[in-house]
Amino acid sequence: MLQQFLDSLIADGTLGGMPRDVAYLIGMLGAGALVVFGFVLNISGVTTFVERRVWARIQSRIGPNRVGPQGILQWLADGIKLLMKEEAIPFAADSALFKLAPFVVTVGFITAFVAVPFSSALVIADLNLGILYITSMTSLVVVGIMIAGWASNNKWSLIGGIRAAAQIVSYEIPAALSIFTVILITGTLSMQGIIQQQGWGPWDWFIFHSPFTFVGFFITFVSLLAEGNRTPFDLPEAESELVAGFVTEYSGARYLFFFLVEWGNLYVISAILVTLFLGGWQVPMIPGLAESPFWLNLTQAVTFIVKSYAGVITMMWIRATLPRVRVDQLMSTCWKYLLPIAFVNFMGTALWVLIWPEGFRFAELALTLLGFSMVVYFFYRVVFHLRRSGAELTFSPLS
Amino acid sequence: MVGGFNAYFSNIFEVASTVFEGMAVTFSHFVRKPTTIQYPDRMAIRVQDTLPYRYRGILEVDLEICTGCLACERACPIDCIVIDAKKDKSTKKMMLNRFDIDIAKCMYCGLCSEPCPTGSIHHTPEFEGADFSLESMMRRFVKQPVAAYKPKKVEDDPEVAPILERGMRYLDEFADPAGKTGTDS
Amino acid sequence: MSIAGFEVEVDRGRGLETEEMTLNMGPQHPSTHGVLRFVVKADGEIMRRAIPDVGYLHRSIEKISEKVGYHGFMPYTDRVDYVAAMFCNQGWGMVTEKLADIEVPKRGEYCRVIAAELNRISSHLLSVGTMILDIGAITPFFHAFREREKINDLLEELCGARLTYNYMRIGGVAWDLPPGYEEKVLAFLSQFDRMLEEYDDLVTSNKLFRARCSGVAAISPADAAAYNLVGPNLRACGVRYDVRRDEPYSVYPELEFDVPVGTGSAGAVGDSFDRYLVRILEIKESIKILRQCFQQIPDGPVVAKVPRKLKPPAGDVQIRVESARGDMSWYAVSDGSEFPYRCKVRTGSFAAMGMIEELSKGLMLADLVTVIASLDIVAPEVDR
Amino acid sequence: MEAAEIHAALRDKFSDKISATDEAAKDPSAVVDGAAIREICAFLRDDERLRFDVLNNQTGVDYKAEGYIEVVYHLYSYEYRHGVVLKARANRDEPVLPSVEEVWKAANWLEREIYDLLGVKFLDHTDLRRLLMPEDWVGYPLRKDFVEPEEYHGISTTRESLLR
Repeated sequence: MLQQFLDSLIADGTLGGMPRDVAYLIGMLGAGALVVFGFVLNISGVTTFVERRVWARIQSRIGPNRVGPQGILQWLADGIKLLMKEEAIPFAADSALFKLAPFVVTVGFITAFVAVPFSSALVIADLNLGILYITSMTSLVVVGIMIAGWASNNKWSLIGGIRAAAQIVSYEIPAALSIFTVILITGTLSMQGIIQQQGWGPWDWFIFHSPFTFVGFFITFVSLLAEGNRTPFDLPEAESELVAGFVTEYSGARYLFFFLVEWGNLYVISAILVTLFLGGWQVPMIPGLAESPFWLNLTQAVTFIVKSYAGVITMMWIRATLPRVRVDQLMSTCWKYLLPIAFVNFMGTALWVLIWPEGFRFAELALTLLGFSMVVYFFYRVVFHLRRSGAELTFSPLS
Repeated sequence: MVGGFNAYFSNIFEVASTVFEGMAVTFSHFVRKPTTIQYPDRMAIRVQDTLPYRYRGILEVDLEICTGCLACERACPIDCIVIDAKKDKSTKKMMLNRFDIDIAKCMYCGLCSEPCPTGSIHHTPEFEGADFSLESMMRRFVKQPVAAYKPKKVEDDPEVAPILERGMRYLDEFADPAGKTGTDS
Repeated sequence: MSIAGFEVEVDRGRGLETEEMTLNMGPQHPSTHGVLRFVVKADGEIMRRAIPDVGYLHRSIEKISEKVGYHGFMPYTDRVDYVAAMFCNQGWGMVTEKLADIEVPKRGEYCRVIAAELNRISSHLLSVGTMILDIGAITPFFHAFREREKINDLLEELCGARLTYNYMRIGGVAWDLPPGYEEKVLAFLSQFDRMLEEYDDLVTSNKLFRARCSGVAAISPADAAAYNLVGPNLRACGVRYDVRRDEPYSVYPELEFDVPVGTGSAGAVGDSFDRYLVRILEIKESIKILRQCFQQIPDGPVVAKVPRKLKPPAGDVQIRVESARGDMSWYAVSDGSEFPYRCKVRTGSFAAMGMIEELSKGLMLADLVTVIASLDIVAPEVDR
Repeated sequence: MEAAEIHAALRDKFSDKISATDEAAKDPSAVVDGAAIREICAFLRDDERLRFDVLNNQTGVDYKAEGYIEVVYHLYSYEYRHGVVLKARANRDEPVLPSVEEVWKAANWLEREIYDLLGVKFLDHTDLRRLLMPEDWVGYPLRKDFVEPEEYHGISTTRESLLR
């Protein structure tokens, strides 16, 4: 698409006598900048705002509500404030590495967006190694965190960096194994290919494909939470233990980059889960929709983003609920629980695919029913808690 | 072996079920009302107007009914009150030359307002005391020397009467009925 | 090698050289609850020792007592333990009453108990809230503080301040209960009961939380006695001792309540989870006591007649108060003048703090914050 | 056990080490020989009738006029729920007492505090450092003749009062 556009610009002489390669380079850099500033940064920013409001509600607070309508511009104000802050570099820090670390982390995060699909057409590059590419690129984040922890020359940071490394190295394995269970079913690594084999209805999603993928979904979810350093696995920057872990010494724009990645990663994790297990951008084929590519893609993109943000909010909600695990519990969770179950899943799915290559309808419907009954029971419990707590008692006439 | 299996799966089940329950509790908070008070600007009434009567805010002195008995100065454990009361030889009246309270030092304990016979020194619900200099934290109540109040059987001065009434009510409601204990030695 | 006054051992083993890492935790660390410093000697994530360094909040309150007189010292006692100031008030009141032979009117005693038990609930809420915050969950902390705010509102109405109450006087309390106070407190308690159930669902039964606390720094009853661990920390070790029941003071003999002890429901007896659970159970006992108090409270004066210049006869006495952080021991010496000759308060946190160095051996780094929080250490109370 | 019985038991064992007992006071106490405090405490802890397993409080009082510093031990027994008060006196100029740290570990910090604020040196204490005051502080603040220094490391310890 971009290539055609640039070709047309060269053809009608708008770019003058610019060589074709230079025009391509400028065009690609421009498009990259547009994607980064117009989309990726905003995703991170909006996510921080949403997180703060979600937490606030769970904690009987209101949250940021002063900048812009309902505080919607709070993230922008915070970002600008951080950009204008002085950047202090500790005297004893390894200056070059210290400066490099935030960019390594950011690169690891932004490049993942290359393969994240938003609709059947809206994807930067539908790599045929898509899911592998994303998992390897997001692993670059840990390299940055390690560098940050080491270069700060602070023992708290160092412990944070080491914890991050140990954590991600361990959790890559169950995550990868669970991702492979889906790949066993689809036979393709391409993100678009995986989505295309699912349907719009929950019974066509891979989460309800077999009991093994059902369990696999939760294993992937937990492992990806751990890889994204989210509660209950936010040990690398456990603020009550390690002050702020690897970001202790950072300030200003570099600090901003770390936070950009932390919240942006939420979206990436969620997008991976939606792609693999929750039907991606699949929408019901309403007559007439298929004829108009614009409306089709828009509906698909909205579906995908809504699903992803539901996942993002779930992760925030988990963070607001659960305490942090200890570092030995982190390891035993991975090696003693997630990994064996992931192996069983892998073998089970292999058998399942061998027996029912086209899927087993009854199991899919039964699992869907199970999923829905879990949701219904959940809301029953929610109503129970609401009823029991009764009306909030306040002594101050102001609230 | 079997016990080990049981422990293994019951562990998983326990984690899953308690996390499920905890998430239900937190989810129920999405529909509850927040308890935040948006101090100071987004409020229907000032906080000061909602505080209970006994609230111990910044001290205030009604010089009109101050008898110059120095009970508050003696009661203050940090000596943040300084009173200069002298008997004027010519008029035979107790003159208040100085009544200073260092609000920066005051710890709002309320020990000064208890022995006051007229409720002249009392706490207000005002609590916003931040300022830029220590000098501005000094409350100098006597601008020019005034005669101390002399208790009468019936207060007839129309200007002083309402202030005294307020002071006595303050004493009644603030201090307990048995509060007038002890003798001033 | 010496760092900040502490000897650091550098262990050079065979082959790969390793050395113990010396970490400075504090004075400004998020989970030290006040200004407090630990010199942590760690081998990776495992702690060898954590040496507490206190004194950052030393305000010489004992020295001040020698300068301000008996009545004037009362507001200073608020600052000994500002989380549970009511008990310090009560301690100073009781020690002076014992020195000067003053009898507190019955209603005054009930007012004291009501205020103190409300304060105990608020202090325990702060303790469990910050403990779960240190462990990493944020929401339960806010929920605990939301309820604590309501108690602060109630206490504000009772005595005009939210933290440094200065409610009690020598010989009783400063003010009677305000009109309509009983209804307000009882309404709060019935709502608070339900909140506690919700808290149990959210925190106490949470497996991740239990796993974080179970078996962490379990203390044997013998150790607890040797280190003079008091209050909920002692009871969590299985020692059924409560000053309110075993050395009764005030009107506690007239009230019925249980003394909860640790049972090791999550692991070992006397571990961090037991200390947490004992606090939760104590909150429930306090609710019980409050309900009884409002049923039994008699009419009458709330304060005895005490001269403004109090001059107790010469002598020395000691009293104990069951504070939120346990047996608070007040020792006062009078020389017959209007100023106390010496006043000493031995607080619950002081003993717990002295034990941390022993407890910390071999724990994980993350467990240190659990231990500090579960022992309910309030730094100003250690330093006074 | 009542205070009189405990004092009698003490007298039986250490007749020459108990210089005075006071049963009439509000808190009955026994003044004991400072040099023997550790043996007395060990006896009180280990004796089957007494079992004082807790050192509830330990503090010092500076009696300047009398010329001694009195260290007061408040003992308590969880088993029998009784208490006793011991007082050991040390010369004010050179106060030295044996440490009871090996009897009750709680004494470690309590004795450090007494050393810090009153300057009583405890023999055989494992870690006798200042507890609350800075390590380079001069003088013992709770002594009656302590004069607060004008400044500490160039920081003035007083502030100009606007009131005077």
